Amino acid sequence: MKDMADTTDPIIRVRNLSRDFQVGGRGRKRQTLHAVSDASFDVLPGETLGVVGESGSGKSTIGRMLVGLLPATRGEIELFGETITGPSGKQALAKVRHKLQFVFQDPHAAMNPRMRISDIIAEPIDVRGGWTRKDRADRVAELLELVGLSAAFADRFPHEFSGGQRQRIVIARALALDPAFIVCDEAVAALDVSMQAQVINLLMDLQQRLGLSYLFIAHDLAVVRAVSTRIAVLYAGEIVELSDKRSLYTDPKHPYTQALLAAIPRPEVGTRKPPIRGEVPSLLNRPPGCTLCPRCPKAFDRCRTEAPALREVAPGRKVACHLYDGV
Amino acid sequence: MTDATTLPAAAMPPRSARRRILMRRLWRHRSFRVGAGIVAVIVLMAVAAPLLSGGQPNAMSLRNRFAPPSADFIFGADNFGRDIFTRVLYGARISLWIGFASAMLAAAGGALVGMASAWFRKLDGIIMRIMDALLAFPAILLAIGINAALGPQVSSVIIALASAYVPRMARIVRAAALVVRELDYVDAARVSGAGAGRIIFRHILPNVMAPLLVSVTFVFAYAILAEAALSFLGIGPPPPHPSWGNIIAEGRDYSVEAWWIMLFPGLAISLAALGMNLLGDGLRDVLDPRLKIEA
Amino acid sequence: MLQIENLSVDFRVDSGWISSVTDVSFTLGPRASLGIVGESGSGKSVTALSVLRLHAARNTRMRGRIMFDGQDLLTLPERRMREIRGRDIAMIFQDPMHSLNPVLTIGDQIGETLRIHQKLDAAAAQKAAIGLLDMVRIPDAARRVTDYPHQLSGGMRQRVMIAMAIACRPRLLIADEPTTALDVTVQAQILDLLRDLREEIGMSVILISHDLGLVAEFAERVLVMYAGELVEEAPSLTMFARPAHPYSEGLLKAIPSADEDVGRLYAIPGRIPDPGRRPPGCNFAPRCPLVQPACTAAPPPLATMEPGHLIRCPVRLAAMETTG
Amino acid sequence: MLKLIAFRIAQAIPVMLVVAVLTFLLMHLLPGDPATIIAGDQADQASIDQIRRDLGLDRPVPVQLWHWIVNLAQGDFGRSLMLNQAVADAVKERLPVTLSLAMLAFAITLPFGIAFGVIAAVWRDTWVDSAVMILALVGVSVPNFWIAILSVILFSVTLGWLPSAGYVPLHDSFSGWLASLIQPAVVLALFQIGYLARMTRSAMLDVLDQDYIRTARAKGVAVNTIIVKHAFRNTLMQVVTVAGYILSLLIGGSVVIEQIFALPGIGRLLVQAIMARDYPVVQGTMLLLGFAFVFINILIDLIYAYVDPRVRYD
Amino acid sequence: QDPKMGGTILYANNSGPGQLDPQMAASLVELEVIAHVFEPLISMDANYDAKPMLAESYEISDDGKTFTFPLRKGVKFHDGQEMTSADVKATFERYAEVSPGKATLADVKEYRTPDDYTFVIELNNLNAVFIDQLKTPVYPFSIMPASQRNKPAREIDVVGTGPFKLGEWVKDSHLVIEKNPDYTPRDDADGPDGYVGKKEVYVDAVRYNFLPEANARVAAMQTGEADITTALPLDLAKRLEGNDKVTPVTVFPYCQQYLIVHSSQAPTDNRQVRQAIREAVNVEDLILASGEAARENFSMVYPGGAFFVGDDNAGWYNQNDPAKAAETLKAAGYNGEEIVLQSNTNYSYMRDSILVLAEQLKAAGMNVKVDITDWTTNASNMQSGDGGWNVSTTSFCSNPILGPQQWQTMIYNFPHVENNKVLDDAYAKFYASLDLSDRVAAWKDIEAEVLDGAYMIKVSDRGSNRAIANDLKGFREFNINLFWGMWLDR
Ligand SMILES: Nc1ncnc2c1ncn2[C@@H]1O[C@H](COP(=O)(O)OP(=O)(O)OP(=O)(O)O)[C@@H](O)[C@H]1O
Ligand SMILES: Nc1ncnc2c1ncn2[C@@H]1O[C@H](COP(=O)(O)OP(=O)(O)OP(=O)(O)O)[C@@H](O)[C@H]1O
Ligand SMILES: [Mg+2]
Ligand SMILES: [Mg+2]
Repeated sequence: MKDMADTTDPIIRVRNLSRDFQVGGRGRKRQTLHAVSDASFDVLPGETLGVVGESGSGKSTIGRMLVGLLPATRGEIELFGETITGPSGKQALAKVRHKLQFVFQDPHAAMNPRMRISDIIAEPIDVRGGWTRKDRADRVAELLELVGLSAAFADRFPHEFSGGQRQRIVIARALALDPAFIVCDEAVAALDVSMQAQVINLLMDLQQRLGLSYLFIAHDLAVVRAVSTRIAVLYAGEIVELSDKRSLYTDPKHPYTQALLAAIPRPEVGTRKPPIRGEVPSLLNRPPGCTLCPRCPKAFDRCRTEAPALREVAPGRKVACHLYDGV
Repeated sequence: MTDATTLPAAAMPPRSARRRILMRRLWRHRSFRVGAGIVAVIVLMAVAAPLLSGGQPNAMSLRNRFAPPSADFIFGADNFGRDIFTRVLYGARISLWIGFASAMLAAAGGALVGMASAWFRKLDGIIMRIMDALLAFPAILLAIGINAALGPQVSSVIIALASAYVPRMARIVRAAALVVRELDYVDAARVSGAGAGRIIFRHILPNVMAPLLVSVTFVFAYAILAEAALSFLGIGPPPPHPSWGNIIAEGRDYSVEAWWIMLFPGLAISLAALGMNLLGDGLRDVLDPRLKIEA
Repeated sequence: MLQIENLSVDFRVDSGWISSVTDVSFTLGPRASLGIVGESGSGKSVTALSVLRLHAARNTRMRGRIMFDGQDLLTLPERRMREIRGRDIAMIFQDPMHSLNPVLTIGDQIGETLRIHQKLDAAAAQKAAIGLLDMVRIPDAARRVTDYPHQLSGGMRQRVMIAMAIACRPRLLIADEPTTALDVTVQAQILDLLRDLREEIGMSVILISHDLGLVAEFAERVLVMYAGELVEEAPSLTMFARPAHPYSEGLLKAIPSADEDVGRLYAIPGRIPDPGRRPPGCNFAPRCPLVQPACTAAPPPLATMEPGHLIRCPVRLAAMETTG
Repeated sequence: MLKLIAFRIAQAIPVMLVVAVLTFLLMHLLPGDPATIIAGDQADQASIDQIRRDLGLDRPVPVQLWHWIVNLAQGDFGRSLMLNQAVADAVKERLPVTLSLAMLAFAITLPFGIAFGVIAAVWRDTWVDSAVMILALVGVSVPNFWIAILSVILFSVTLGWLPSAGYVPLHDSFSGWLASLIQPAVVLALFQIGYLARMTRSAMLDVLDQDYIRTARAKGVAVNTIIVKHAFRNTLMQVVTVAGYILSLLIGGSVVIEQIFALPGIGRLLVQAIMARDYPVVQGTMLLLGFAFVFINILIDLIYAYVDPRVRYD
Repeated sequence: QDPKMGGTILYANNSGPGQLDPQMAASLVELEVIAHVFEPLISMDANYDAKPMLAESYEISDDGKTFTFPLRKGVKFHDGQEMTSADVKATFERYAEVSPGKATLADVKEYRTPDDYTFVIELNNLNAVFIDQLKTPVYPFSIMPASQRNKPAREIDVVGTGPFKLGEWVKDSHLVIEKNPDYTPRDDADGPDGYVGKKEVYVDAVRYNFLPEANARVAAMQTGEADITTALPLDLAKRLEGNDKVTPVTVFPYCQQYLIVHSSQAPTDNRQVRQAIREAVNVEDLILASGEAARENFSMVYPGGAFFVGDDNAGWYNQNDPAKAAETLKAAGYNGEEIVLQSNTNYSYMRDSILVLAEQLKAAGMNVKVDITDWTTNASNMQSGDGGWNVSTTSFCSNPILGPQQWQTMIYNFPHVENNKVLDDAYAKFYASLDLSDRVAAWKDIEAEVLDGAYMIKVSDRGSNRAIANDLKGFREFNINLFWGMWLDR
């Protein structure tokens, strides 16, 4: 798996992607919120890129931009060789749309409560058009089987299912047109561990069978470890570390990554290390230097004045931290 | 897959049962029941008017001018000696039709405009300003204008009333649609490549149905009343059409001496409005998934 | 301090009444910490809400007793109940997105508890609110206190909920998934805060969570719920070291590990039964690896396996007895 | 804020122009000739033609339209055909009447409508709810001119408490003003109260089911505080919307009420002008109403931002 | 009983004037105010005969072409200026330019003002009825100051010589006329006499309140908010019966109601079809349904008038014979063509008459369509002949009083008479003869032709229902309410 990263062309190439929001108003002056700044990464065929980071660090924003739900402010997204940002982005997006899918955090909210399961699952098919009724019905049945649900459920409505089942229905919809890339935004956060395991297993099975790629967004580092090939750590809208899974967990480089891993609660162990203090800086007024600097135990002078760039510190590992400049 | 679930099929109600459940929810709802009952009776009376009354609604007998309610004239007679009972019965046909048709037209127009302006944000400003302007058009001017263009007839009144209510419905639908458009399943549809038409009709419309339906029942009641007001100003359905509004408007000079002329159609209007509003309340509650309905 | 005896909660649905929580009993002393875990939909939140009697009265039926300070909360008049809420017992709700009033500033919402129960004036309440926001590690508290909920990130909202709940330093805090929206670093800080309060004011905490790691770390005792019933109760260490009920076992087995790479994750096969149609015998029987004919005949009782360790599984109990 | 208002008004101007043109065309589409009305039925055709010439009605409609717009651009709304008065003056004279009536009716509608709606929602599905809602329904389901006629017979003729008709300007006497308006205002309000009450109830029901109400209960907040502070505040969006409609309806003037109570208001002016084909007055009044409605809607949107911090404008 | 001075009469009127230029005034509400504020040279007495008002007297030359009016001296306009012949001349000159009634002056050769107090009109041709034309209450020849000479139509300053002057006027709300303290009544009469006579004003003012709703007017009378009201539907007026503070009265003559039959619109361009309609009419029912106080009268003039020709023309009235109508229809070759009855919603008596008529015509086998529009459309259609109508209805108020010369426009105009030799000849005869009996004979032919040819079908003489507070004294029955000579006994 790891070797593939070197030999295969990425299906997704993201360069210097940024997204600003205009906030404020009501007497106060408008302000620009930098939700995502200068993110660059690739996704290879058949891999899962895990995305972790503090709440509000821009994970969902990146995911939404990747499938065209949100236009980028700056930067470039290339999907399957088509650049979907910029002036001709719309047409480009239309060409590759059927290869993209998005699994929302809350499966209940992501299904129209007034549509039958069959219609929900077949929505991408219906949009595409050109299917006979029988083909469509067969495909729906096939998809239901694929996610481990009985084809007899096709006529029911979303509210008649449990959380785990709903999550699987949303995944079935995402698979309807054999996409090559799926963004999973907190797809398992609300489930208990057993149900969570069911869904994760399903995703991994599908990846193996169909060669899918995922962008997997989650808070739970254990879950991320279970599904990801590589992991990007986000902090205040910036990618601070990008690494393959094993190295990241065994040898976290960036101080924030280290703090995250140290803070994982474990049922077996009784204690965890004291967490780093302080709060994420406001995305409105960025300090001039490294964004983590006020909270970083290892910060030094340079951190306060100069923002570190994301650079390769080892094969397949990138970190944005002045500590590793010499390496 | 080890975890493929197989549960007894009975665990989840099949489609027809769902409809039955909905009907039962409706039926259990007290005000829906009462409202539906009232409306049903009025509709029945309108349909069965020829059976319930032998007379013709416009048949005059000036001998019986202002005959008070009696065995011959259950609701009394008007200044032409026309039987108010017969007129009210036949009037139900016109008034209910006016209420129904203008409510439906207003709903359709309002839904289209409201959803379009919620979805196409660029058009929103201009569409809503046009709606503001349309609000400024008094139903009266529309009624007169449309009367002039199409000739004085019931359908002119309907079109006038419908156009007067479109902007209001549009605002209600727009408000609801603005909420729906931000929901995840709309984004999900967009990811699936759905275009504006599909999103509007497949996703937004069904989910703004609840406020729309409730408003429709409001408009229904309003339209009947508005028809009466138009008749009062002499621009309702052309006489001798026995619409309820016309009967009342024609009886207003005799409001004290021959109170029955106004009273009975007035009661009919009140009853129909009451029925529709109760029905609307019921629909509102039943479409509210949080509500459990007491038996 | 808190003693729940045979609590059952039924809800009205279209087809009649469904039972959501059946026959739950447990006790909680001062300065105690109790974790509740279990499958999604197993009745954890419902149990918690029952303590404060926050269910919609018309659609809910509660039986049993909830004794707090010697009085039964289920029969207390609403006025007396109101005095207890927020002052003696406070709750952190599961869903911070929807549990804050969107049109009131967070300072107002936090300060309100103090104004009601400690009769503070507006200015004092505001000051206290700032202090509380500081306590839950919201930076720049003095400025943020006038923010509205929508101006905060999900994690911050969750912390506002926490600040609100601890405002009056209640003797019992019910925390329903208090940290789902928080990343692990902030989560750890919040746990520290709750621990401090326990020490300081003797506050008892009921912690409801899917995050078993969190529960293990924080709670002294753990309850496991399945399909509306308590299936196991044990001290935290016992529970995570040697769970006795097959459901608890499955649950622990399903926890993904952050420390090693595994292939496939374990998941308990099958699905939680519908609340309307529970199996005649043990609720877990259809999914249980140890199932025996007796299990499907009659509902098993909750029995003491060893002091302080109760399970609802006759099979395991029997096995225990024979081996022990 | 000012920029927003200016923008909205600027946005409204072309629309109003379209309205004006449509009104113009609609009016000229109507059969019936103002000249015959002015001349009276004893006049011969020659005199009617002369009047038509004098008033410029003999010119082709597009030319008339053009002249009207050119004058409008110079702030001249034209002269009434019937009233022998500048349109601007005619409108100015009647505006206080309609405004007085509208404001009074609104001032009655608002507290009652809201109170009824809130009460019904809080006591949902009890007899209180039914009683209040049926009361509210009476207002929505009885033709208001009928109520007006009966009310006059009761309060003016039988009891002699209130004048039966006519308008007393505010600057003449406050009590006279109030006495002349209270009856029509209440009759008007009766209808609107029902509407507002039902919408308020519906909105309150939605809010009372929300999780944050449970949060407030968990804090030990008293029921009344919950209703007013936590629940009602959240319905304000919808209540303001409905109140806005009501206000715009009232400003439009209730022709029927103005006629029965002989109030020289905008509504009556408009209807009379329509009936008499007094084109300039109809057009001028429509423009005024149009702007009033745009203004009210701007106001509503601004209030939105005030009552609901989530509302933003970009 | 001696009149008491002072007080304000509250008059609940159904609508208010739009303007007060006498030369443009045709509607009753305008004329009612104008009659108090302005005065003409010649006007009508209580019997509707011509009498001098601002003229001291008048003199007609033997050739019937020159009319000399010595003017009263010391008559002051409300602005304080004395009225002179220059004002009179200016008034007439303006009238000839702006008034819809200017046809009356079409034949004027010249106006002369030999001195300040003499005014002379010279015509080109003999006109025996010129004085009768000058007394017209519609578009009255009210004298205005010369300063108004060039004011455009309807835009004059309301300054007259009348016993009242215009006070506060709020359109659509109310209008006040105040006593003119400088007014000098004519002293050659004992008291008020129609529009003329000795006009003494006892009250300080009269306030016209405009209450469009008849219900509101009745209520105002009941509550004492009005001392006098008018235009009450008959059935509503009954509500005031038995009230000890108010007396309802019905004033005759007031107006005459006719069915107007369009004679150049198929199928009523067929004389026999029109006659069939006439034969089918049941007047009693029409009257009953109209809800108006009305008397049956076959004639186009009031009984007792100079032109009332007796029963000779009575045969076409109230025939009420559907069977005969059906026969006539057959003879006419009527084949079920649609007959459109048009009326309006503004005047309920018109609408109700047409609704009853529709039933009567149906009973006679006609294919009837009722078309109810608003008054403006209805009136314009009657005037222009457009709108596809066959039968409509309206009332004539001044024409029956004033005589054949004033009837002429209406007789030709509304039924849209084309090429009727009988009428043309008769009218030629009417103007050509100086002899009254010739003129009466000519009128008899005219009336016969109109009624027989069913251009117009007489319905009734309508009365006017009014109500007067019992403490309002001095009320005189007249076709409009005149407030001089009235006082409040309080
Ligand atoms: N529509 C928007 N308008 C304004 N700000 C926004 C909008 N959407 C997101 N943001 C802001 O952008 C930042 C990143 O948001 P995003 O949803 O991507 O965070 P996240 O990493 O997914 O957080 P979480 O873990 O809580 O889901 C946040 O500060 C958020 O407040
Ligand atoms: N108001 C209600 N009406 C009807 N059923 C309800 C209501 N509230 C909860 N339930 C049902 O009661 C059961 C227990 O719900 P509860 O919220 O306690 O689950 P939970 O254990 O907290 O789950 P989660 O981990 O997902 O929060 C569920 O089946 C739920 O559907
Ligand atoms: Mg997110
Ligand atoms: Mg829960």
